[in-house]
Amino acid sequence: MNLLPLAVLMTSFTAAMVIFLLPEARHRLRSLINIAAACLKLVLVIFLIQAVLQQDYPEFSWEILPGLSLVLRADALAMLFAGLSSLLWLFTTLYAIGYLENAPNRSRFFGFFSLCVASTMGIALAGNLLTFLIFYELLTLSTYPLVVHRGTPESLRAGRTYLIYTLAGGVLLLLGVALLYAEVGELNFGDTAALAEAFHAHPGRMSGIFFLLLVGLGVKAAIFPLHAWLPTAMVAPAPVSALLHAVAVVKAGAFGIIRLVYDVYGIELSAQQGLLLPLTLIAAFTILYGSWRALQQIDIKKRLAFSTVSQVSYILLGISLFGPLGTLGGLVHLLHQGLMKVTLFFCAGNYAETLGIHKIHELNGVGQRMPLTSAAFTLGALGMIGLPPIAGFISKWYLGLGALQAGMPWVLGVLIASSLLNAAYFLPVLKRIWFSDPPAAWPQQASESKRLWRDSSPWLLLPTLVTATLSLAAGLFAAASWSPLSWAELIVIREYLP
Amino acid sequence: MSSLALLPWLLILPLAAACLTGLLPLRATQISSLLVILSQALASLLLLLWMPSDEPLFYSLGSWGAPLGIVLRLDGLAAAFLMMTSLIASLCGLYALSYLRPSQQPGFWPLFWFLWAALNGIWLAGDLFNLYVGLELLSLAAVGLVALGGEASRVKAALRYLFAALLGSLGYLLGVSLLYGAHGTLDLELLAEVFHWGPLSALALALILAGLALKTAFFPLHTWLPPAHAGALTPVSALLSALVIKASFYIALRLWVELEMPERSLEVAQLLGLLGAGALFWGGWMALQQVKLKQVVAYSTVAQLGYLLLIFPLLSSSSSEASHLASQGGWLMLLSHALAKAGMFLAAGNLILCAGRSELSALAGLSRYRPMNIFAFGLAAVSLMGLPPSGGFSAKWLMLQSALISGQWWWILVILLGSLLSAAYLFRVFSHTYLETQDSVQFGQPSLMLELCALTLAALSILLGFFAPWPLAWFALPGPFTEALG
Amino acid sequence: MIDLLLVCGLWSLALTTLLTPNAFRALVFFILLGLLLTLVWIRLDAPDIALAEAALGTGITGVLLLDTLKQQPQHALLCVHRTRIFWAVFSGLSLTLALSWALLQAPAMPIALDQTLTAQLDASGVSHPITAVLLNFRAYDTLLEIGVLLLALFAGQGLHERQHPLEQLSGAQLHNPFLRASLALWLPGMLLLATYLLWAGAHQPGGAFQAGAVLAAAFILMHLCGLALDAQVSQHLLRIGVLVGFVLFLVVASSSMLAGQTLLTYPSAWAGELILLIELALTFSIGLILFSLFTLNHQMRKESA
Amino acid sequence: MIWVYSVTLVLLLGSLLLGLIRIWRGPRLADRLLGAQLLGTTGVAVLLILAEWQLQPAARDTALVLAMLAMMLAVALVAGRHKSRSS
Amino acid sequence: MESFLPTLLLTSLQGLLLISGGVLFVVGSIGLLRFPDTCSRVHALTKADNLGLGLIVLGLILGTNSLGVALKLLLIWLLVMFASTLSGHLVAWYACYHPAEKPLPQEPSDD
Amino acid sequence: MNTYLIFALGGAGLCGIGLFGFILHDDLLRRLIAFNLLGSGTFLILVGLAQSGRGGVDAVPQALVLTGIVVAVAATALTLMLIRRWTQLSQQSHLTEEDE
Repeated sequence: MNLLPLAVLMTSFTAAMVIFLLPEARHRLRSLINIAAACLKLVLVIFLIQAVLQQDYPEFSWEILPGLSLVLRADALAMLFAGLSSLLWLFTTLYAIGYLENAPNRSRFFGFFSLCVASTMGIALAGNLLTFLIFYELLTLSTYPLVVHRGTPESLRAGRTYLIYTLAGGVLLLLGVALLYAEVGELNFGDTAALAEAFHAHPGRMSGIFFLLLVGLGVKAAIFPLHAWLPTAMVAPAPVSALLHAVAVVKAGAFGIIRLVYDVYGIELSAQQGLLLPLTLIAAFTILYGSWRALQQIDIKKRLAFSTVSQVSYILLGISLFGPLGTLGGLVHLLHQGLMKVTLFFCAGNYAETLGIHKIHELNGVGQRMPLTSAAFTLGALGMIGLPPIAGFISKWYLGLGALQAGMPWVLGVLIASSLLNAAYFLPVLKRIWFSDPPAAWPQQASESKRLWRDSSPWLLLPTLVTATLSLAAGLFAAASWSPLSWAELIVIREYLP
Repeated sequence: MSSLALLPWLLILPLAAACLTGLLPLRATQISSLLVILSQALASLLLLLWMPSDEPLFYSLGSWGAPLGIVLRLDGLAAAFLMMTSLIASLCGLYALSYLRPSQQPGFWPLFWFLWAALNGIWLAGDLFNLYVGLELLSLAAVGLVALGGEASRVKAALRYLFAALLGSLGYLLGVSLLYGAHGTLDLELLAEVFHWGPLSALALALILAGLALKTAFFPLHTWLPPAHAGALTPVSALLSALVIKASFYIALRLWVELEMPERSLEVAQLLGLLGAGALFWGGWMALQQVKLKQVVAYSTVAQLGYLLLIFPLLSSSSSEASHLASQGGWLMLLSHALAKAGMFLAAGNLILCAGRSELSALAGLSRYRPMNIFAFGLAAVSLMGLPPSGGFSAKWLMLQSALISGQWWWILVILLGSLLSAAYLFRVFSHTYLETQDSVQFGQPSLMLELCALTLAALSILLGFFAPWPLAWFALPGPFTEALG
Repeated sequence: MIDLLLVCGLWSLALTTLLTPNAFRALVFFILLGLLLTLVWIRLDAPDIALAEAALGTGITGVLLLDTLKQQPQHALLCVHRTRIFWAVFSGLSLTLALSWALLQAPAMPIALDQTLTAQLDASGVSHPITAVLLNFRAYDTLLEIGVLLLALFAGQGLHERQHPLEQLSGAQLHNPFLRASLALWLPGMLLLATYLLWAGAHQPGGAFQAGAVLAAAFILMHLCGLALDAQVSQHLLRIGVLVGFVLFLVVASSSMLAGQTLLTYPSAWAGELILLIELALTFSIGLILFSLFTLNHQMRKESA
Repeated sequence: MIWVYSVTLVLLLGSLLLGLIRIWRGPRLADRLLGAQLLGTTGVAVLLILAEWQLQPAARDTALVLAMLAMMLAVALVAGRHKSRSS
Repeated sequence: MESFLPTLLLTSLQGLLLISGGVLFVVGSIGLLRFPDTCSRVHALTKADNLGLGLIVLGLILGTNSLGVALKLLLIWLLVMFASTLSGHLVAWYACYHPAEKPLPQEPSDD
Repeated sequence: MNTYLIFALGGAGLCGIGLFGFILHDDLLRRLIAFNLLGSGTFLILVGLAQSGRGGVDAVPQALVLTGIVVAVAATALTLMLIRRWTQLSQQSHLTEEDE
């Protein structure tokens, strides 16, 4: 029993509780608590990473029903996601503090914000499917108030759509977990042997459960027919979108599918029984479909949302390719996509907050007005397209290699096509930003006083720049021992070479 | 001191408190109520801690023993329910202290204490006729509480409730008469020993079940419940929804299992399950249609009772593991619903106090001004929806497992759809609180005590999800029920 | 023969009560049904119940119902829908048939409780078995039952949002000189009867409830004829008197625990005396409770007037 | 002796029936009350005979109670009526 | 044999008393039914019934050999007489002092 | 067929009639009366059935019925108070249909 994983969870949970109780007016104290909790969490996560590097897996377990435990366990895969979330939480928090300055309901917002990250950490550290389910549902609950935060009828509608999808997904997941439990009994992530036995006894039933779980998780991962909530949820404030797309919700779905394939059913079993092929196909289709839809959007955030639909499926594509390289590509894209997408959303938020820009056609010439933000945006967009040496390139490279390794060269075609589509929907935007003439007046201009270097306020600008830099660094220094790639390699090595 | 010596005080003290509060002036009433609340909470806690783990306790009133005298029985189940009652009634009592107007309090307290005494009596009763008297005591106290203050709508609800409760009691009594005529005893232990199946026994059990179903407000006999529970004063609503309807269910399930009905009537059990499904869907649908907050919560009670009905078919399974899981899940469901519903009613009462009106549309913007209330309401809602981590989830999980093991997959669908429906009507409430309005409405502010009571109950229903092994261990302590379950 | 006649009488009276459009007529028939039931209980060898039925039925329930009826607004009996009639007839008939069918197949009782009762009767402190059951063997039921009575009173009081609703007990209803004069004779007679029933309870049919009901009838009579006590005095007396039986019962019941016995165990030497004491207090309280229930009802009408 | 009791009982029951008819007919409250009064007295008589027939001495106590309480109804009715007129 | 005759006499006297008591009851009831107005009905009822009850009580007293029972029977008769006097008076007082009293509002006039 | 059983059957009939009236009537007083009929029927069955099974007097059910009668009186009194209050407030002798 090790309390460290619990402590990671509790930092943000306690922060949430304290913030709920704080009076609305205590802005400074609230910001302080937020930042302190984020930093503390980051430190704790680093401790955990150290432990995992030394092949020590801290575990916390608490029996919540007879024979059924809540298990928090830090393994390599968990730390990949936990590291990403805790890092990005820090930046998102900073960004949100700036973004919501002078907005009402901050107590509620930041409380649920912290709760949301607490659930994400729980998802990351979950040591078995039940724990995963608990935090997965908690995530739904804590994001709903963020989605409807603005309280307009439109956002309430979006919240309803979000709930319908995620709760239905949650019910399917619950059903799957319950069925699995009835078949196999409790299993911690990684104990694939017991399941393999059960699989050979009832292959049909177990495959059914696999797809049930896949659909349940796929709702949050926004795979093709289940993605509709994601673009609607765009009405939420920008930090929330960043959280949904890069840090928490979508990633939780993708992460769950990784857990499902690797640690519940086991990649070899899944591959042998042909469970992966449907996943590959859906992922491939979703990649193309998302990109295609992104192309048609005129709202910046909507375009980014469909881009997310497409990009998250890269992760799924990677893990559905049997073989270490494909897995590596998928895993590392989990991180890279997070970094790049968070940058893009920050930038979209900056545009909206500083100049009131929401639509793509309003971006004309904004590069001259907000050069730093626009630079960050460019970096993120190019990364998404997969231009070396930005992070996105690394992921796509390994995905391609993985496809060849798995003997599915057609996947390469999908990758190329989607890259072209990516370019098609990002490059015109970049052209507008840098090469068009600025309009006479911006839709809505914020006051000059708070600007940093004629751009946005420092709270907004700094996180954007840092994440942009990080996504560049992740690509540039991919070979370094501390890079996301190395960590993903570590996981893959431990997975494929036990 | 053993738990046996402590036992009678759980009955004497509330009864004495009822007399005292009927006699004393207001100030003294409040203080004595507070003291007795504390002593009750303490007594039930000690009782639970001192429960022997090897055998149930029997307490012969008047030292006469079973067939002639009345015996109280304290097994794990009863102890757990005593504790639940103490917890919820204490908090509702504290709530009432600051919620009720001083002019309402003299009417409230004697009834409150009789209610509590009746509940304790029912959990402990080991005698069929004694249960009847207990049920009447409970019903009349509940009706009196509903009608408190004598406003037209409350009197109307109380009358409906009273007639339903009286009819239910008589159905029960008729069944008891037949059982006595067939077996010559009223003691439950003895009855279980000499019980023989026949037309008289069958009719008797049917009547008893029907009577208790009416008192519990099982679908389709639920029509009295929403006006009574929604119309009453807030602490009363909480007591009613959390505890009162549970008492008749408790009796029904105990009789069902201890007289070995699960093996005898598979069809009836399936029929009851079907009614449960009906309750879930109809109650949920009606809750979706309501425009008043407390009505939503009251219809949610109707719906949630459906889960309790599902226990009956789940118990009738050939696998003893499945029945065990079903009973554990069922009791846990009861417990978590009690906590969550009490918390939710109290939170709803606070919200209505803030908004000044009871319509859902009046809640717009409240989530900003009273986040703690909304939070309490939300916690309770999580448990009611059965989302993890909460007592409701744990209970639902056990029931799902039971259904899976016994191969009754159709109930799985019902359980899952029911939780989706409950999510639908509960989130509907939330979406109203998030709506931002342009005109700045003046909101009232309930006292901290009121908010804390609601929050505590709601939080407890969530914590139950983490500490479920404790109550489950109590439920599993040896006793007539667990023995009959096998 | 007589039995069958009585049963037929019961049924026809019951049906008439329910079906006659005239409410007052229905009420009188209902009261007569109580009279018939008294006879039936005698035929069933249950004189205690007959006594209670006679005292409660004519003395309390009848008067209460009558008093309420007078306040009811005039109305035509509602037109009842055909399906409702069908359901009513259907469920009534099926209940009767099911019950009769089951009753006719009643098996022999495996446990003979009455023999145990006879064997233990000497230890109970009274020689009348029903009193022994009510106040010793199953005294817990009786305790709770008094609780139910009290509860009805409290619930009634709770209908008014004020501190103590028993305030103005002004009687002065009926000024008939002959009535007043005869009451001077009649009331002591009723008190005597109540005492007799109470005393009789230890060894023959009678007891606290019957006595209490007669007492209550006496109080109600007094009240109706305007022979009320001073309002202040009566208010205090009432508040204490209503509770005294229950409290005394509770105290006696729990005092046995001081001696290490279980609740409601009487010391064997004093059992008879203690039971008598409890019965005395109960009679007084039951009388007052039933009376208060009546006056509460009465007040409610005054408010409306 | 049994047959004497039976005949008397039948006569009394017949009287009961006639009383019922009066109650049914009314037309005034007072008339119904009189019917009830008759039935009370008849009830007392029946109880007394039953006490003798069934060797049930307590039936006489019941008759006593009935005799004492029979006038309650009349008083209650008249009291209420009277008051409601005066106010 | 010697005690037979008195017993027979006693029994037949008792029977006579009881049955004539019963008959008086019937007569009283017929009076109640046939008499035209309330006050005369009071008259029929109180007289015939009390006499009938008296006869029955007398008959029963003859059959008993316990003084206590006999006294109780007498007491009951006296009480009934007193009570019916009182209620007869009340009814008459009520009926005659308020001749304008309409039937209860909800009564349909079915006479 | 002994006396006890006859009255038990009579009680069954009374129960049926009571239930019939309970369902049939909206009028509150009639319902109350129907409830009382149902109660009386139940008491008859309780004593009648027990005594016909034993073939003799059984004091226990008689005591139970006494308790039951007192409880029924309490319930009746409370119902009457509620009915009065309702009539006083609404001028109606039955519960109006759902209007909210």
